[in-house]
Amino acid sequence: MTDPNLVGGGGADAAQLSHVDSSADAGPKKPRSLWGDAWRQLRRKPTFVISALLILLIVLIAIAPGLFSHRPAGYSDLAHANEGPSADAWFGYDNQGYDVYARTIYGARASLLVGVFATLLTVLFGSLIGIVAGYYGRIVDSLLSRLGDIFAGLPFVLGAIVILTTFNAPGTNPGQVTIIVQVVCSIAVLTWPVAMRIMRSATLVAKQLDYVKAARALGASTPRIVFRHLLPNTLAPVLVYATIALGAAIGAEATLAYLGIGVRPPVVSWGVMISDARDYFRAVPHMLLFPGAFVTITVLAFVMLGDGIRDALDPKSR
Amino acid sequence: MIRYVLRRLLQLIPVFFGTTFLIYALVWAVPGDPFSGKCGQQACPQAYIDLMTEKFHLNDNLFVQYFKYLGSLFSGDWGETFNGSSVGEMIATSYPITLRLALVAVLIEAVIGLTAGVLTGLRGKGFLDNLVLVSTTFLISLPVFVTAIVLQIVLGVNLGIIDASVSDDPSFGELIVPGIALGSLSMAYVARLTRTSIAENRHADYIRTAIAKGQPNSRVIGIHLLRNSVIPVLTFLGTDLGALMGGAIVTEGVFNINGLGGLIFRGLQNRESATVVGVVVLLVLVYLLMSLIVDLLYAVLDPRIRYD
Amino acid sequence: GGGGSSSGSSGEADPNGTFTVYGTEPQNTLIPTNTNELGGSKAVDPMFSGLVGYKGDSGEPYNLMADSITTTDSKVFDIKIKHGWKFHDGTEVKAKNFVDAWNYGANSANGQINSTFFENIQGYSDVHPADKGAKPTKDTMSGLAVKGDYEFQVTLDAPFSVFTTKIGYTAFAPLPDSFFKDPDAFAKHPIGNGPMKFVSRTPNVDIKLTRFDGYQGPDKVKFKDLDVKIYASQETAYQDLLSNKLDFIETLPPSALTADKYKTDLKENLVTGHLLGISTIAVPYYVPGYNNPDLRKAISMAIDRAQITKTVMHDTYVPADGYVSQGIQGYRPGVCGEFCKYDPAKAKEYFAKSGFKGKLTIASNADGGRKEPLVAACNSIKNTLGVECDFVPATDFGQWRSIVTGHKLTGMGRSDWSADYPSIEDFLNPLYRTGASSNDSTYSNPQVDAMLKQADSTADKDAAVKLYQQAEDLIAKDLPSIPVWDEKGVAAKSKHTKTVVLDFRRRADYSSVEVLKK
Amino acid sequence: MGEPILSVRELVKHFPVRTGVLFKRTIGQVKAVDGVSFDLQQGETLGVVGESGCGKSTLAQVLMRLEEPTSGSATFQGRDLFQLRGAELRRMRREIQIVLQDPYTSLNPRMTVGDIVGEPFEIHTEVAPKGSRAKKVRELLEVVGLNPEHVNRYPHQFSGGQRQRIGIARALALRPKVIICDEPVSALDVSIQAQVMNLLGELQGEFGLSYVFIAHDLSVVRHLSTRVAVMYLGKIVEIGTEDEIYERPSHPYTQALLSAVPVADPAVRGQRQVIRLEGDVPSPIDPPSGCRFRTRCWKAADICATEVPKLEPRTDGHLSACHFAEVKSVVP
Amino acid sequence: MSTVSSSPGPTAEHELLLEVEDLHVEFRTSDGVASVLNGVGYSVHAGETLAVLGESGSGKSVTAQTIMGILDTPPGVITGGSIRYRGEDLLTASADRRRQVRGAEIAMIFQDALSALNPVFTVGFQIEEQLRVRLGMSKKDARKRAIELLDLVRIPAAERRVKDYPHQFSGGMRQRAMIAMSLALDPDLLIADEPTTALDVTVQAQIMDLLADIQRERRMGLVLITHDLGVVAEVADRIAVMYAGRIVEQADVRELFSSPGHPYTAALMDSLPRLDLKGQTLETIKGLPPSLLDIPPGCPFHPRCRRAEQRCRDERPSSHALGFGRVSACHFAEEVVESRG
Ligand SMILES: Nc1ncnc2c1ncn2[C@@H]1O[C@H](COP(=O)(O)OP(=O)(O)OP(=O)(O)O)[C@@H](O)[C@H]1O
Ligand SMILES: Nc1ncnc2c1ncn2[C@@H]1O[C@H](COP(=O)(O)OP(=O)(O)OP(=O)(O)O)[C@@H](O)[C@H]1O
Ligand SMILES: [Mg+2]
Ligand SMILES: [Mg+2]
Repeated sequence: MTDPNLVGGGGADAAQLSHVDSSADAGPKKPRSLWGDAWRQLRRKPTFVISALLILLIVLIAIAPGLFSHRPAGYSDLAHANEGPSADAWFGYDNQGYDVYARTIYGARASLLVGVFATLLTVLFGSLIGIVAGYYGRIVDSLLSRLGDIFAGLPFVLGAIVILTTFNAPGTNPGQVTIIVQVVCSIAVLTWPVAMRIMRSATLVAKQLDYVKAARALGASTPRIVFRHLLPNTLAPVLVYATIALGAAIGAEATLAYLGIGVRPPVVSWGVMISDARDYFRAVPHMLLFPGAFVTITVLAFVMLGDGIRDALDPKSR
Repeated sequence: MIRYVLRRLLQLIPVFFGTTFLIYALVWAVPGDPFSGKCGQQACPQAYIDLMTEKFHLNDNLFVQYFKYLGSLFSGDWGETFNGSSVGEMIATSYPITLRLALVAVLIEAVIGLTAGVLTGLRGKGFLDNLVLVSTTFLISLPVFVTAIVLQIVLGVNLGIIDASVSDDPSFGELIVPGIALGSLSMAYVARLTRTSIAENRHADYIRTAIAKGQPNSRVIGIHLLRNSVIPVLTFLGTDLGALMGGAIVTEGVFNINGLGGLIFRGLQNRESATVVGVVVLLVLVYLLMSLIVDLLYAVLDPRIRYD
Repeated sequence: GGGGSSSGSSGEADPNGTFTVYGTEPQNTLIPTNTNELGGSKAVDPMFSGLVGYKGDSGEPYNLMADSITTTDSKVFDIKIKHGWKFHDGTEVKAKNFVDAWNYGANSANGQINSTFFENIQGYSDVHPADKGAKPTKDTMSGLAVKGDYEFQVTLDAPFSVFTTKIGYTAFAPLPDSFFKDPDAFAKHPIGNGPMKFVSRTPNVDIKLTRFDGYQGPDKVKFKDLDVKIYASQETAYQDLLSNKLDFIETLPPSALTADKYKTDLKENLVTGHLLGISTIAVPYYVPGYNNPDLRKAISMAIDRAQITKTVMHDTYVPADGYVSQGIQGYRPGVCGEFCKYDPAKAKEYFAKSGFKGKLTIASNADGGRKEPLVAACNSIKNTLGVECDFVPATDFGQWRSIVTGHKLTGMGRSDWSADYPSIEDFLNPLYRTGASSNDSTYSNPQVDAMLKQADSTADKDAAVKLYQQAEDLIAKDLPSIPVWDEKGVAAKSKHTKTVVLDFRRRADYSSVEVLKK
Repeated sequence: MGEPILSVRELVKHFPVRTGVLFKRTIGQVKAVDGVSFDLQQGETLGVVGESGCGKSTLAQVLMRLEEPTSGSATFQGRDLFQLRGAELRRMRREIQIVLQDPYTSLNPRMTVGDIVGEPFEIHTEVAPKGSRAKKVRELLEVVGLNPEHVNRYPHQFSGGQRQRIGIARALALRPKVIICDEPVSALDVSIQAQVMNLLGELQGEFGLSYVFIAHDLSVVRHLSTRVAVMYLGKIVEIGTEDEIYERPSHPYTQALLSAVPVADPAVRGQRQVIRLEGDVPSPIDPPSGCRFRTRCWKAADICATEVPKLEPRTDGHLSACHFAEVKSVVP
Repeated sequence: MSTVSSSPGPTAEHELLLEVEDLHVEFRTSDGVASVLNGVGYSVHAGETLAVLGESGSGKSVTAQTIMGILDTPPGVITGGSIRYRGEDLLTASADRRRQVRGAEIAMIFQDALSALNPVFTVGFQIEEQLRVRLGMSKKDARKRAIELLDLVRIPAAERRVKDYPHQFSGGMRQRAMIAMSLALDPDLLIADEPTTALDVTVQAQIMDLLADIQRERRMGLVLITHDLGVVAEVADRIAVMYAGRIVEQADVRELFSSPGHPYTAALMDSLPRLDLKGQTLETIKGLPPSLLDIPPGCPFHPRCRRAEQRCRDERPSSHALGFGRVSACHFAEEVVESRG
């Protein structure tokens, strides 16, 4: 029971401990970690379950839009243009006679890909740089921070035009995958500094704390300090940023589409639909309403998910 | 600390050169030549193109162009646009307007965002929290152009509270509605960041102490809790001023505000490096200053943070 | 010309009123020989009066500063100008002001954007050598000779019957002596001889003009101040117009058009006109597989023009049925014949015959409402032919034009044209002659070239028009580009404006404007 | 005795004192540790006692390389501690461990107790094979008197004393050669305290561990220590064996300290002879000239203000830094 | 106000300040419900010092927090009992009233000074804050008073150190700053949760003297939570011993030291190291503290008790008086007393 080398004053005999053990279900408790605990907690939270289910549904729509809509995204019938929702077209027709429902369903894929991956890239890259800058401080911090300032100062539209047009000579028509990858990368390249600064600030605060000292005293390597000690304690603001950035990325994608450098036909995305609707939504509100609602629901799901995770990662809030 | 500030100010110099060069190179790299769209459906006369090319040093290589630009910049000449307007003057008129707009936006998002964040962070789950959650999500998912146009139509056209466009030199009052439109996304960020931060800190021991001292709630929250929670929010707000200034294109367009966003956009369309570089340099300077201020504020807000 | 006007509002006109028009930032300096787009010409045109003016409603040319223009062979023109006309700085307008201005504009050393307008004048190649980088050998064109203070003679390289119409274009305006001393200073504060004079300009904000009281011409303005207010968004301008902060906007934003909202918004304040322009879709010969008449026909017949102009463009356009704008002298309906009629069955037939495999694309800049009709056209083609068709966007007009002029299209492309001066010639020469400046499809037909040349050099106007029509018929057979629609022109005025006419160049005809007392 | 395992010479650590909110000026130095020298032999315990704020924690942290020293040297097993970098430093940290003074902030709020105590094994993977770690963690918890069932709890769910034990368990995990204990038992109830002290003693007996044991409870220090160093305002004023310090203290401060120890017997309440130190506690920013204790010393004479008393053998042979060193027994 | 008290001694005629009765607190955690307090009850009179001893984790701090009304709820839940301050039930008092009581009438010194001090404000500010907000003092006066208070608790160079932040203080200095803070408003009752653990004995003696002076002058009641039996022996009037969330013994200080009335207390006494001799191995209490998630039936101490019998496993002993105001919760209290006495 006890390590023979560690004969402590507390070495209790089996009879005494039997009581303690009986308090547990059976045998010693399995050690859990923050993440394990978080997961256990999450599974029991209705908001988490609902948001996860929603996200699953949206992912399913993105993967297999054909299951949800019998019409292809490109279906158009000018004769019905601008007609409101009906049994025939649940979300109505837009000004091009497109079936808004079909397009919304087919638009999920590009939007989700752009939103999720742009956010992931931004946040991963930004956080990494931020945590490094904050932890090392001094010259590393200066270099990385100033680099961030330069990128942050770069107006999004300028950067995006340059990046996207350099990769696609004007007039060419790149493949769908290429363009989505490029859109994701340009968003990430141009927005990482915010994530970086948020992470950096959190790191600056967290690294002063005694438990970091304690970890150093144990001989923990820098990556360990950063990932095991700092990260869980600095994650919350970045997580919040990320869930919102997801929505912002979908919006940014709309801007790019509007500029003619983002995703383009025949690919549909919610961003494209919203940007198409910009001039018409007063007269044909359903053009904006439905893709907008899908974006809202998606973002809501991710925000709720993020909140749930944040709560779960805060042992004190349990 | 003075040394720190000085060092940071010194860092402005390489960043200035880095940025100007980067932007210069980027504008230079934007494909398409500046004169292809100048003559409608026709190609422009070669003589015109030649003259402009010479005047704007467009045939020199990138570095020569850049140094010529810097040279004139240091002699106080910001360059000219293709239509003969002085970039310096245009920036001088637009800059204060955009700055004003961005400040209004930051102020609005800070006030509303912080309030919403604090309230929801303290109360935790409940009606208010859900309300803020849903409304912020709306703000997040609606692109600025929609928010701006909706505000313009509803407040301007339908209710007649504001004018659809602002005057040439808009006052702070006129900029409130554009500011709301511009700051709406960031407001969502601020609200949620504050909420998280507050939720994170509200169980801290020192909060207990403050309560145990019998401090009124307003002080416990407004002073003890907020100061400890405000750092991530402040970080965001700090970077946001610059972002708002550069990102005001849509809002400025909708409310017909003669600001930097429009300047950049037109400069970009016409491939006028002078305009774009000029404006972006200013924006980067704003960023640098803001991040310096924010970094200094960190040290004020949290004395444990040391720079040396 | 089918220029319409509106004069719905009643009330007393205010001779000292201000007329505020929607504007965009001029792309070039405010010099007539350097102004070629709407944004700049809104301010430049009223400041200058050329030899010839165009009537606001019909676009018909009339002598403005010219007292008389006489020619026997359409090659040598004797021009007498009116006496006593003044520039805004008080100096009198003399013949040499025209000759100097034209020489300046043509000279390649001055790099004026409108220099090509002078290309028919004898000696143009001396002042503007065709070779890249070559310096002009002379300062003046030999074809221009001052005959006295109020008379000069113009000799062209070859007969050109349309010349008397063409000189109504802004580029042919006279310039005062002060201009030549310091063109840069002039550009900042232009001095003209037109009905309005320059007051001030704030970049990106506004350009202000005021009535020139010493003006002699018939096209005097009936208000005092002109304020060209610069907007970044038509939408906002339109909102301002509805709340009477703006008096005139020459186009309506998409949001106003949707569901015909503008009709209820504007009622009697709607101004319609007829623009001299035409929209076609270029089908470049250089794109592999496109040099195929059957494919062209198939595509053309697959586009449901009537449907699209009605639903997508809300009746602000009408289907095109030929290569010249409706309303120009020499226009004939149905030149394009059955090829410009929607006929799915035939379209399919031709398409099958063409043997085209692959995907069709239509490229264009996506801004400014260009995208929607083309997407609709693409859909129409797709639905009819069952072939894939995608719209390919470009970021902006400049980028778009560089694709087209660089012959880098990989599919069809938008090719819109609006006339600089009201003549059938201006719809054919720049577009369909081999190597012409806007020949986006790279169309080349020696017969057409010959026919156009013959028409150009025919002295008799009516005979010339006949020949141009024959050229158009030849073009229509080849279908080098597909005519799609023709813009009617709908504009809006505020209720403070009593009358206003939309001219063929999409501008308010200022002489027609009457503003109401506020 | 053989070669000392840890040898510290003239160690100095000053903290700059700054004023101003934004533009901070350095207006002085907190002389937290100001020339401390001592040797620690293998298998011995050096108790460190002294006034609060006299630099004990700072000393500990400098020795752990958690703060960089201002000057001075320290050798551990013949190697210069302050020159170690990277992997070497990491290895050194296997051998020297610390129990931090503050049990609240030194535990990561987002790690379970199991993770905290198990972390040393994950850092120094060679110590314990993966499979055995969970078991080791449970044993460690038991050893410090914590319920092993609590491995999955988070620090905030523990009471102060329980947290301190987590810190001790963590330091014990690697079985280092030297443990620097910064008040490891101050928040423990006496029975747990006894447990921990027994444990420390047993480990020492078995593995020849050495401790630097910082505490305020002089009974605890006596119980554990072989030698004791008494610090005052950044300096060691007296150092000797446990017996020498407790039975024959020669420095007035040591005497005052010992006399103030409360006795756990209400019957003798108020009957003890407590040496009350008069005068203001001097600040480490500008410590008094000469002998630092002179401002509160009843023996102070002129020489005390001018000459810094050396830490040298006086009276009965143990080192003391008082010009007027004199043995006086104060422990009843 | 009734001053009838069960406890004898010098405090009997003094006003009853605090009366905690049968307090129950649970923590609802993800592992289950931890019953942290299971019927705690003690009382404090004006001028009296009540020492609360007990195993670490036995609920001393939680009791204090509950009295102050700063228990984190959730996860904590007060499931029963009452807390009366001068006869007024605090648990049912309005939030406003409770706030008035806090700091000015009942103040608390927290166990952990570093985390209890706000890291981003200077020590001075945190002391002044109360003076300014609660007493409406001017900035300058408050600063002066703060320096006085820091001086009082023997912080060297107080006028300079007021401007320091908590992290710049040593452990003992922080603790003293906490003490200064709690004394700022001259409270009538002070709950001191291990106020001197980080202090050396000379300063400790001075601080205890200071508290004693204040007690004498202003008849302040003191609840002293500590592990230091030496301090208890020196300053306490009465002692309450806690184990597993309940008071197992309450007695006058002398009685308790001379003859503990509960086996746990007795074991505690035996574990004490002594200054005057260097023993080999210290006595400890065998076994582990009980899991609060699942407190053993019967007497919670029985698994570790030397004296345990079957009765102890089955039957929860109730507190019963042993005379002289002594109360013990052991079936065999009398025998325990006998065996030591
Ligand atoms: N938030 C919490 N969640 C679960 N259990 C808690 C929580 N806070 C405290 N506890 C438990 O409550 C019990 C009592 O804690 P308390 O802090 O009152 O102990 P204490 O008697 O003050 O001990 P010490 O002398 O060590 O400070 C402990 O067992 C602790 O583990
Ligand atoms: N980061 C710091 N900045 C400035 N001064 C500091 C810092 N850390 C410690 N000090 C000062 O150094 C001196 C010694 O502090 P240290 O923590 O070593 O004392 P200590 O002997 O451990 O006291 P205690 O027994 O009270 O914990 C104190 O005056 C303290 O204020
Ligand atoms: Mg210390
Ligand atoms: Mg406690």
